[in-house]
Amino acid sequence: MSPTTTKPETGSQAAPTPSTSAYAAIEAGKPRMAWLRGSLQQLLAFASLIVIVAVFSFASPHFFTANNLVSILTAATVTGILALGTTFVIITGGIDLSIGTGMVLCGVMAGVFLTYLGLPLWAGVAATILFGGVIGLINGVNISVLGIPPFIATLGMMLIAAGLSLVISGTKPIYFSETPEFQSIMNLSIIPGIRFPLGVAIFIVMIIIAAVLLSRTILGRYTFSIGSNEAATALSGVNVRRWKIIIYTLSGLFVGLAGVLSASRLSSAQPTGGMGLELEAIAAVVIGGTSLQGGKGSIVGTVIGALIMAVLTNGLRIISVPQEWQSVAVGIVILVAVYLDMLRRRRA
Amino acid sequence: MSPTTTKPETGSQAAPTPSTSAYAAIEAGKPRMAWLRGSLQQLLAFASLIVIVAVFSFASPHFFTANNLVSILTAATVTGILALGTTFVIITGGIDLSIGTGMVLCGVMAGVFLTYLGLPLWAGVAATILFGGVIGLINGVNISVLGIPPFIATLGMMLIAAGLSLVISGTKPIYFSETPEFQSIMNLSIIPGIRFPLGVAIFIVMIIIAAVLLSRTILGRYTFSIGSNEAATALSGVNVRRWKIIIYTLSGLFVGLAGVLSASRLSSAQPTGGMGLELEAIAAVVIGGTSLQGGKGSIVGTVIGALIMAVLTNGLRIISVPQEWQSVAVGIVILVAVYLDMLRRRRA
Amino acid sequence: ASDGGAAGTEGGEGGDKPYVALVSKGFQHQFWQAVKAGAEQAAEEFDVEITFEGPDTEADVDQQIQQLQTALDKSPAAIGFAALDSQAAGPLLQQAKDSSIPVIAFDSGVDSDIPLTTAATDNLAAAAEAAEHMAEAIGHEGKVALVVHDQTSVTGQERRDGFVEYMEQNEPNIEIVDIQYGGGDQAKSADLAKAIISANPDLKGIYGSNEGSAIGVVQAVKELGIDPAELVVVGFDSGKAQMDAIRDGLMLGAITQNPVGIGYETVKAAVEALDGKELPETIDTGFYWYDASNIDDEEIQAVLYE
Amino acid sequence: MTEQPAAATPLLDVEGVSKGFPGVQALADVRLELRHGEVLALVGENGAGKSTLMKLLAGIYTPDAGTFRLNGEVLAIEGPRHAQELGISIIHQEFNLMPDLTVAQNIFIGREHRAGGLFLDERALNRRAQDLFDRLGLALDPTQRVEQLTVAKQQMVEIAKALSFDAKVLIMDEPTAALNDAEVDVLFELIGRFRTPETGVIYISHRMEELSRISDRISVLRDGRYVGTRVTADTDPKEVISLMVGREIVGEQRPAPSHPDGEPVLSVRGLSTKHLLRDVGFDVRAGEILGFAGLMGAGRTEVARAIVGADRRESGQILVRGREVSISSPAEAAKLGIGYLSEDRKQLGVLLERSVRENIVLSSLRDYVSGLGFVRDSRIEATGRDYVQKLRIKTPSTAQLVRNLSGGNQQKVVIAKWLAKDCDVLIFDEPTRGIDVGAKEEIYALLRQLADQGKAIIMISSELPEVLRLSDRIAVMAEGRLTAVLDNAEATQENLMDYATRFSSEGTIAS
Ligand SMILES: Nc1ncnc2c1ncn2[C@@H]1O[C@H](COP(=O)(O)OP(=O)(O)OP(=O)(O)O)[C@@H](O)[C@H]1O
Ligand SMILES: Nc1ncnc2c1ncn2[C@@H]1O[C@H](COP(=O)(O)OP(=O)(O)OP(=O)(O)O)[C@@H](O)[C@H]1O
Ligand SMILES: [Mg+2]
Ligand SMILES: [Mg+2]
Repeated sequence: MSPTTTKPETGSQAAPTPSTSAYAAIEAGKPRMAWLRGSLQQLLAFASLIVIVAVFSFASPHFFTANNLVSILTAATVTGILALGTTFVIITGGIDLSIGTGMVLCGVMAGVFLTYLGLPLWAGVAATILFGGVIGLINGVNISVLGIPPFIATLGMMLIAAGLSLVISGTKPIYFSETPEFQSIMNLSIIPGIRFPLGVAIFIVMIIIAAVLLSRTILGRYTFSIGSNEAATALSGVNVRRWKIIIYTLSGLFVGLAGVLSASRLSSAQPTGGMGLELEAIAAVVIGGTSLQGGKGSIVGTVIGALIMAVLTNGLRIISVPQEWQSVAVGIVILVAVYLDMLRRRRA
Repeated sequence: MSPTTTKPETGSQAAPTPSTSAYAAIEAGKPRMAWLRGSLQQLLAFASLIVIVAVFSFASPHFFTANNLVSILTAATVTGILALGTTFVIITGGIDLSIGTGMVLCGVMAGVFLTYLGLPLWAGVAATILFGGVIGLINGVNISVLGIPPFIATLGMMLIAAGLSLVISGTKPIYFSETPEFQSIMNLSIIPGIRFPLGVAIFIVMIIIAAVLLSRTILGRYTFSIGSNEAATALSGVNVRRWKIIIYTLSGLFVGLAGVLSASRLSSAQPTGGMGLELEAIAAVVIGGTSLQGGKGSIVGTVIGALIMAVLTNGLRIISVPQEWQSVAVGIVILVAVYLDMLRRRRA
Repeated sequence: ASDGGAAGTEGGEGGDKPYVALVSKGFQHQFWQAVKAGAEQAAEEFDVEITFEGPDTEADVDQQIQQLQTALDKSPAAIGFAALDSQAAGPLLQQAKDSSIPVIAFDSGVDSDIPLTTAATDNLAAAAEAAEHMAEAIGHEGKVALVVHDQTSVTGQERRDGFVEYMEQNEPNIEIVDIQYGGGDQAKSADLAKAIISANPDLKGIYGSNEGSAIGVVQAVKELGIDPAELVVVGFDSGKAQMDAIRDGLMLGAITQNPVGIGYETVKAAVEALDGKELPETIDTGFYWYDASNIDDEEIQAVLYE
Repeated sequence: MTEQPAAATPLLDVEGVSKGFPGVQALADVRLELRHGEVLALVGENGAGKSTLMKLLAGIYTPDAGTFRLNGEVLAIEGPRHAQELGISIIHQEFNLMPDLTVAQNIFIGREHRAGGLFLDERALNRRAQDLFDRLGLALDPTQRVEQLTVAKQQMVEIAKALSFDAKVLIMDEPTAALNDAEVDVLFELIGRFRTPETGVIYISHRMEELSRISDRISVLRDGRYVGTRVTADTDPKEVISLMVGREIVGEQRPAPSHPDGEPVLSVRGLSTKHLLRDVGFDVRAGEILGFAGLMGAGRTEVARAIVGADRRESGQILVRGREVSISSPAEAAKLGIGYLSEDRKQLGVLLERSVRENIVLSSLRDYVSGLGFVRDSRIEATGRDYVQKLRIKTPSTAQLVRNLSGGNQQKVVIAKWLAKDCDVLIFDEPTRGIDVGAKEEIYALLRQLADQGKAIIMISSELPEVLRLSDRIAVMAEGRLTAVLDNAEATQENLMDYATRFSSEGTIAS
């Protein structure tokens, strides 16, 4: 990271040595503008995304169409929402491996609330999101009060959630037969003409909420402080323990929402899967420039990261790259995009 | 981790402060004994393992039998070897997500070397292990020279390896028809009477090699030093860049060996799978007390972590816990085991 | 050699009933749950104890081998096994033979002479039948694509190849434009079906090779708002979503196997083997094409599962 | 080795050196001359460029312009290792230690003993370290892990490491900031022994009284420029200070003990901790500054941490305005109006990767939140700018990352953080660590002003003159016990030292 360092030895992130000055130079100045400027910088990282989009558009006439772009956004929605919540966790220096199977469990709970218990739509949806919050709360308590390292605490939760999904559902999908409108949460077309699904609109709203939370509220400030130096933050009189619980709970709420949307999309709560989704979401966060060491990151970056992943997957399919080559291509593009982004920052 | 810290706020890993005094009390003393004492302390963590074994032995007469214990060791071998290599990487503060699919790719390459190219057994095995080293080398260069964060660099490699396995194998398993003795690498029974496979013996040898490397060689010293403070290590004139490449390469060699053993065990190179294995291996490392923040860890711990995972999986199957409950149980036991271990250290 | 546990009445699970361990290719999916249900039904009928286990994904050969190993360590009276890779299981099957534990293969053949019999669906023929119905529905010409659940498993390959070979041999005017693999995950299959449809606006039909793939394709058609008359979807297996899609006209029809029958026949064969009866080489459990016209027939309803 | 250079050739010659960072010209056309066998003191205000210059010499930065000569030969310093090979050894202002390694492993990192290729000979390494400590007269345990050492001991490790090189030029960047008088004596003796006709020492410090004891000449930097050099014997602190700051600083002498009978705001009764503290009890009254003196490891920091709940108390009561309170975390302490400024700036003080203003408002962030939970950035900026001016924090803007500030300016940021929060009781642990003379006076004035506003202040300091200068009353600790609480009037350096060594059977550092 540390861009202008002249020492040859300290390549990577872990080097807390002098001079992250380029960043500083950009950041310096009136505080009112800081957010905008931060975003602009991210918009430069946007460059990778633009290039990828341009290449695919050139390669296939079917890529850059309204319908296909909406398909990409739809594909990005669920992972993207998971990634938004987990951005907060990662900025504190933590990690959340339970988001994938946690989401599946939330989907199952949506089925329980709406189909088995027959709650009205709004109540079932709210209960599901809150249930996600409870998963996050438990993670937060395990990490913050019991002191279990985040990786282990959320790994345990990942396994527990995976199992409970099967147990609660009886290893069968639950259908939303009582509330057929449930599926419109994700699928309802909200713009006449093109099929712009409500779920994508919800994703966009969540992006805005997450961005505001992270950059303009006390929660966001403490998120960065804790990730920057947890011990110093605690000694400054911040109730780090409580804030960490809040942050994991917040991530859990996003998981709950993702569970609602994915179940809504499939009109059913599928009790399996979810494993591996956490890596996808974390990858989106990290590709977006958020550091796993904590203290650095942004929502804009996460969104770009999620889009890069979704565009790559879609585009490679559109141009019919044989599937066994697709993951090779995704791997290489991720490496190159991140490398170029680092070069740019270093030069800036 | 900082085990004995009494500061409440800085529960988790981030607090590299004074007053880890109890720990100090245990560790202080003659250097000759340090290794033994470190191990003893780990052997206390062994307690969790013993308890788990005791519970299963009580629950089923089929658990504590020579054959089943060997089965457990066999099941632990491949993940365990991956975990050994990745322990080094994690102690430097890095991570290696490519070990799972990398291992699969190495298995496929074993098929290519032995079946397609018809190399003699020893040469094919050596070539496969070296191929693993090359994967690690590429990771190391990406991280150390290009400065790509370890998570991204190895995530990219994970995808690339997954794709290449399919491409190279033509999406079909490769069988070792030219070298039927290949399967004895893992399966050969070396103790008459019980089925004690050669693979397990190889695992034990690798444990010893890894332990010596980590605790008694300059490589191990720099591994800890880099993880403890990369910038200061570089300032002290250590060629951090080179050592990081070496450490990732080492991890790659372990991946290569794991690839040989898993292909040998299955008498075939399976081109799919491997995804998720990296989490298992990392979990073993972290359950064993190695911190993802770097600087702290041990091989004994990793072995115990791997055994805890293997015993749990096997024991739950032996006592016929319904499969959907198995992952719930594993999740809970991991949480409890790590929590108790932390309590113990805090009290000690 | 393993400690005791020779064939006969000694159950590994403590009780007096014979214990039959079933190791399948999965356990989470509806299909496997139906197999399990059939096995349990037979267990009750023939008064044996069973366990049913399978790996988390059908790519996880290693996990299956471990489950088979554990099953063997429990000294069962008989084993039912659906191999992900026959050769990979070779040494363990040999071990079972050495311990005189009879092995019954199910779902797909085990490429070995150890299993006494195989209870399975002929996937190649089943996929060919799906292709035949597809060809008819699109008027024997145009582009079609496949969304397959798995690239490397025998079932995945057979259901792909059966379809492809039928088209190649019998339908010169039908072009297969794309084959993609979605791992049987519905959302992923939906996303990739959408990409296929976007890339081939004149596509006439898509075939989904298992429940998750087929429902994913239906989901894609729904999300893209395509007129079902213009894009023919055929599927495989059953499940409520697929049955609903057929009733709603979003899907032309699907092939269903007889999973309950597979499970039932496997346990039954195991019991017969324990009783020393002669077994046929294969037990074909059959498959059926169902669509809006026959979905409510009694014969079909018997093999469908929700 | 080349021929002994002519007497006129300096050991180290720095000429026309410039170095800029974005927004800051840290050094402009600086010159410096270190002669054979001398100790050259380098002084200047916080942010004057001292550390930057030394980092250039250590090969950490490359200069924008200028030349370095060692014994007349032009140096092209390629990196830290190269600098060491050239004979330049440096003790950085901020520690560069590996907390998870042992003392011996830290000192010889990169120079390990190997028994046959790859294998380490840990025993030889420890023996070598022990030899070094014996030679230097330091009481360090080679096998102890560095993370268990106090700040002062970590400093001694850095010193031992620097001296373990066969260096010609030894650079010490504020080595005494974390040391008390006894330890400083040990250090000076070491410097005395290091100094030979072939070697030289560059010594950076803000403690004026040290300069006359140790240095031969004093060079002064101001705002990144070279101001001049004086022979120590021919100058006095007053002149040096005026060269440094370009104006005169008048520090008043001892305070008139003020508010002797304010009500006790914080009372501590029978405080003990598992490892060290035994039955510590005292009161701090509104309007007073209670100084804490003691040797390293006496337990002053531990008292403070135990009060605010950063460490667990074994027994004891804390009373705020006479009412017993239960404090189990610094957050609860802060809620009760008790703030603690820690002595370990880098680990426990600043958020290095965050901006100056964010650090300043960290403790008081709740005051900058609107009803809806939104943070008011314009008010944060105003506060940040206010303290940057008040404490003269040298930074291009309040958005600068704290990492890019000089050590002393980072310390000012930490102080500002607690000044910005309205606390009734403030516990300052080594608040002036690394702060220049001028700024010290300003901080003293601020502390006094806070006391005058009715706050109760505890000030832990290893500098006896500072304790004497500022405190209304002085508590002295030794080996975890309170040995005396003296009125300022009855306190002298001598009797403070006397109480501080009450129990001590052995010196902590010197052996
Ligand atoms: N992590 C630790 N492990 C072991 N002992 C410790 C630890 N931290 C502090 N100590 C010991 O506790 C005692 C009290 O240290 P403390 O920092 O409170 O002293 P102090 O009076 O503030 O001195 P100074 O700050 O000058 O070192 C010392 O003897 C120190 O060695
Ligand atoms: N990496 C950097 N990026 C930006 N500015 C820097 C950087 N390093 C130092 N500076 C600035 O250069 C100036 C000189 O800093 P330096 O650390 O040399 O001061 P100093 O004289 O050592 O001060 P102190 O007495 O406080 O240690 C300061 O204004 C500091 O903010
Ligand atoms: Mg400095
Ligand atoms: Mg102290």
